[in-house]
Amino acid sequence: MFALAGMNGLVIGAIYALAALGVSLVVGIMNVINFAHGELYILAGYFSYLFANAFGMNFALAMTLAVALVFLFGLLIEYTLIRPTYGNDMYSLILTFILSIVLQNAYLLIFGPYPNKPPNWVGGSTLILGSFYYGNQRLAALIAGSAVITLVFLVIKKTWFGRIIRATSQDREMAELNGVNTKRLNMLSFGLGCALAAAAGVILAPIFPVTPTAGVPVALTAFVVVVLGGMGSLWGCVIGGLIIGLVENFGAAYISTAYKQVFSFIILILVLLSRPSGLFGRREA
Amino acid sequence: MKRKKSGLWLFAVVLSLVLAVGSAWAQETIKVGVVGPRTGSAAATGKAFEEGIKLGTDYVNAKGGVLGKKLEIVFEDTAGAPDKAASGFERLVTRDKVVMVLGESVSSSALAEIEVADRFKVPFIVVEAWADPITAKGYKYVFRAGPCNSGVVSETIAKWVVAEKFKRAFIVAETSDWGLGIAELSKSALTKAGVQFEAMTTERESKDHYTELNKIKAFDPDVVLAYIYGSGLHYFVAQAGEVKLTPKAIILDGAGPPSLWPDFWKNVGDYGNLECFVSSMHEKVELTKLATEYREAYQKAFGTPPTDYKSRSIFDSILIAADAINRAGSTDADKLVDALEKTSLLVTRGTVKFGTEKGGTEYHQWMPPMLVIQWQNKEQVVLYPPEAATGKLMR
Amino acid sequence: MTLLEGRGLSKRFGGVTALDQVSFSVEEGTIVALIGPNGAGKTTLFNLVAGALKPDAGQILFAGEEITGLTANVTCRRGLARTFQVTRPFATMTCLENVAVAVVNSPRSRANGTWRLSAHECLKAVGLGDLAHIEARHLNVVQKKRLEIARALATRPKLLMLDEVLGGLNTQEIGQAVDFIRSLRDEHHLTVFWIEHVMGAIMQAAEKIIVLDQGRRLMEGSPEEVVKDSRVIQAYLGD
Amino acid sequence: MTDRRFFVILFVAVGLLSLLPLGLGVYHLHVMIVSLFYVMMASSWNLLAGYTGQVSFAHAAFAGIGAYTSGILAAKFGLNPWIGVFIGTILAALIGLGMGILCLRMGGIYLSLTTLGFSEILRIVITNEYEITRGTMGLQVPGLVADYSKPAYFYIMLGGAMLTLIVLYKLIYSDIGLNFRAVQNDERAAASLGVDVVRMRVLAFTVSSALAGMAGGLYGHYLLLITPEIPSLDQQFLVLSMTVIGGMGSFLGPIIGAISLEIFSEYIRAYGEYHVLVFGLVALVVARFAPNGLMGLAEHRLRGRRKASRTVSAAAG
Repeated sequence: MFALAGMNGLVIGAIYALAALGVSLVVGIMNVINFAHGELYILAGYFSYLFANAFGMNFALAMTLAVALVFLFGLLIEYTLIRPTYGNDMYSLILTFILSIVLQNAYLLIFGPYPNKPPNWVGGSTLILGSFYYGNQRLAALIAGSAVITLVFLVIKKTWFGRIIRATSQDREMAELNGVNTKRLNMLSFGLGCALAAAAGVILAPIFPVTPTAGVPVALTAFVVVVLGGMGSLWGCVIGGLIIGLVENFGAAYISTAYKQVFSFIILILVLLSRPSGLFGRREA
Repeated sequence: MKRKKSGLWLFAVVLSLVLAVGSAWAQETIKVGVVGPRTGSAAATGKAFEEGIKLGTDYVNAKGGVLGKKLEIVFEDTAGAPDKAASGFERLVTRDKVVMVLGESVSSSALAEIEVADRFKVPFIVVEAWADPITAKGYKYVFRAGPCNSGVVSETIAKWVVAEKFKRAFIVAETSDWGLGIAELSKSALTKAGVQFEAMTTERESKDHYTELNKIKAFDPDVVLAYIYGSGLHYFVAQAGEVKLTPKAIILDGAGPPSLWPDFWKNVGDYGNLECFVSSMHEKVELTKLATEYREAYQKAFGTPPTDYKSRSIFDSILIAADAINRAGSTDADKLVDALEKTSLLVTRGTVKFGTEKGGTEYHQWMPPMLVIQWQNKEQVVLYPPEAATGKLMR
Repeated sequence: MTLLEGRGLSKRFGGVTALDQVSFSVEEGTIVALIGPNGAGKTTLFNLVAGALKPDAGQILFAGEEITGLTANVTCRRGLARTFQVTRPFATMTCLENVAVAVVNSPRSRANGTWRLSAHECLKAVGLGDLAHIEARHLNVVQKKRLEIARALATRPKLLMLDEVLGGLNTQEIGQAVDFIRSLRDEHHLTVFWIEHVMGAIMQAAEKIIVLDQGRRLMEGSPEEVVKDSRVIQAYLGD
Repeated sequence: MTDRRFFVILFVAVGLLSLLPLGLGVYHLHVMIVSLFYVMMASSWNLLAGYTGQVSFAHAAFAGIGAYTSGILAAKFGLNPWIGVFIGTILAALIGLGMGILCLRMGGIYLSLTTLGFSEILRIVITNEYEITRGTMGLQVPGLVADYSKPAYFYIMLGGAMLTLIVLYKLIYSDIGLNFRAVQNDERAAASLGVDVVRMRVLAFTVSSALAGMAGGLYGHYLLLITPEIPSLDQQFLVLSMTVIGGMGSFLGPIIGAISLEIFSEYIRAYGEYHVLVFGLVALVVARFAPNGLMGLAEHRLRGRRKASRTVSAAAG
């Protein structure tokens, strides 16, 4: 049971980290919390389902296309909803909250209440450490999730685009003075944030099929991870995601399955009481 | 400045309300309400209801309607939530002025609705909500033309477990009136039958069952009685396969429809093979001519054969309602109750007769026969009862 | 007597040192100016004193008591009022309400009568008496600066900290403003601590000038001493 | 602006409304009762979002605390529901106070996320402790009046709404209300003028939580059935939309928003499953293009000419 909880914690934690990275990126650069993050995660799941099952595309192609489309949708959301309210972070929160409810109901209308599941990439399961069987799809998700996270880190640390992102999230005014087109950067990073939600969505959809409201707990956990790790800290997301994933699964295994989400909230509150800016947050906002 | 206009605003609101009041149209149809979840996690049942409603009204109106008028069904979405169910039921009665209400598939919602039915004195035929207290409470206006938990357990599930000679069973139940109720009944039935068992509860919306499944696997059961409604069951079955709980153990879906929903196979993959479920409908086990007619009508209307048996259940209830209204010769609630109590009507699932003895689940209850069916290479094979069986359990 | 004193104040933002070991003093009843090129750390110093930021090192004393690290609302109640370089009016509130916020929270002005009257007086004092019922967002930049001063005065401060209040004024208006600030000192016995870029005004009004450059205190002295100092000239003109 | 005018208008409005049971049928009276619940919820949420700039997602959760406290006490321990509602209100206030102290120091987004987390925890606890709360199955509770009667409940809810509005009015049009608005406009400037920003927020949060608790308690005993729907995010969505559409930060906005949207949503219910979608889209459009809601639009039209002349004089001065 111990090894299983650890394994589950890793897989789920990696996906949480991925979903949280998108939130964190947007918070760091724009100081905007996208409440509809979970609905974009679900949207990507629907797209990959649609392309793979209805149009018969190869699953990898379907996933890439799904992420790209959600990226574009993210740009659209930024342009129509976020940009006009820029600077009023409360108002963008309200707008994206309403958006999330609208999307949930739109999905219900378009895709119906049934869970929709894109095809598995691999079938069967593997005996881990001689003690339990673990679904191969979950192992694949762990690998894919880690790969995307690594890619994000490479982009942020190594590329020119990443440098601009880091500079802007450090000091917005300074970046503006140095000629960064923050309008375009906002749009791009919002889209990227959505694309990361989408990446998490397409990776997890074969394991947990998508339903119209399935994005809510994902978004909630992503927010918890972001606050836990420290607003805008990318390492915080990874560590926070893994912590939450492990805490939830060990809690479920040894204390109570039903309360597993509560454990992560409790951890969050404890951390905030002792370190209000999160594990990796900068003290001075 | 703002408050200066407030009087004006409020006056306008009051006025618009008063205008809205005078909206009682002359009745050219007789309205019967149907409640069921059209949104939420059990929304698929609402869809099945809508199909059954279409066929049911067409059938009744083709045979002359009710009291010389056309029968009109007003559907109210209850979203699988008791509060929406209660307010939706009330809306049917107070706004739409329906003479009778049918439907519901969620026990907790039905338990809220029967209170409203009792308060407003409106006959209510529960169709697919199984919790015993719905009829056991002994409300005069409440009937049930469908399975009840105790009936399903004692007549079907427990007998099947014994017949298949299962030695160890595991009961997993969602925390709802249906799930908790049927789990308790299963426990006492299994105790009586001398079958070893353990039990746990789970959340209907839960998606990750790995931990629970490994706990179940540690018990090494022959059969898992899964009382989980909705897509939660799909996750449960798929993950049971991944952790290799199945195929050594057999899963019984204690509700039925989730194993028949269009996306079942997509969600569970090959792990759905050999899964068993409870149902009241099978192509080869049609007890009446009407059942065959229903299947043909359904095929004609929707282009596919019926899968979710709950569409047929609501169809039956519409026939029962129309019959009662016609025999009562009036839409008076008390007369309708009298007529319902004297019902003896052949519907798709057999002849309906409601129990009239107060003091138990049997009161105002008609229990249709239920089947245990197994998916064998995507074919439905009836396992139980033996007289209807079309094959043997595969393991 | 020294009203405000800073001892070895330091503040870093990330890797950048905004203030480095700055000490200074403001004597009661004087007008002290704080000058320096852009980015010298003037506003940061104000923020530390007013409690908007916490210093990384050093002490701040006000009227003989340590106020280091106290929050802005507490320093305000102690008698320290400030304006902001970029004005921060309560946009959706009227001018009168803007000032009233200061009045109702001041432990000193509370006692003497109703706040409406007192708020009106402050508005009149800065020449906004006619605009009392206009929402602050409709004001122009100069009016907004006046409103900030009115608000600061309404707290009945001992020390008034002004952050570039003369920006956008013409020569004649600058003269009036300087007279007004002097009158505050002379008639209301206020001490003024003043960041300003308009050197002429400072030369007229200030008793003492503190010069900051790159987060360090370059020098302090009388206006005459400051203009003659080669280091100051260098700091402003560059090498 | 004077107190007298407010009370005159309030009592005239209440007087008019109290005639409604004479003319309305059972169904429309029900719609009015629900509207009054939303008036209480939206108005008290507006105190937070509209007057101090804090977006709490736990307002429905506090209504849930009120409803479940009172409901459990009445259903399990036979306590008089009126006392139950009172205890529920106090408990909501205390939890609001505790949460306020815990997270209001950290400011805007933290409050939003913590309240979101709180309402999720509450949902999980209510769902899992079904032996006490009956979870999603719903807890049947006794009513506030012995014989179920719509007019009686209408008057009770009217009284509750009146009490809520009086408390809010007294608070908003006082020195404290002035501070609230200052905090909402600009925290830093407010602090520089001596406003204790954290205390103001905690105060607003506590009062608004208490009012939500009371509304939830009364509503639960009207429905006679308490479910996790009362403290749900969907409920929160309704309250938020009503406030935004009516006009955040205006006293009348949430009242207009609550009543008109509840009536509106009853009418569009005819479109079945689309009604939440329609509701959401309307809210989205209004929130995006008319951030001050219906009240903002109305004011804009009514004040347009007057304001133009004033702005000119302002510029001249």
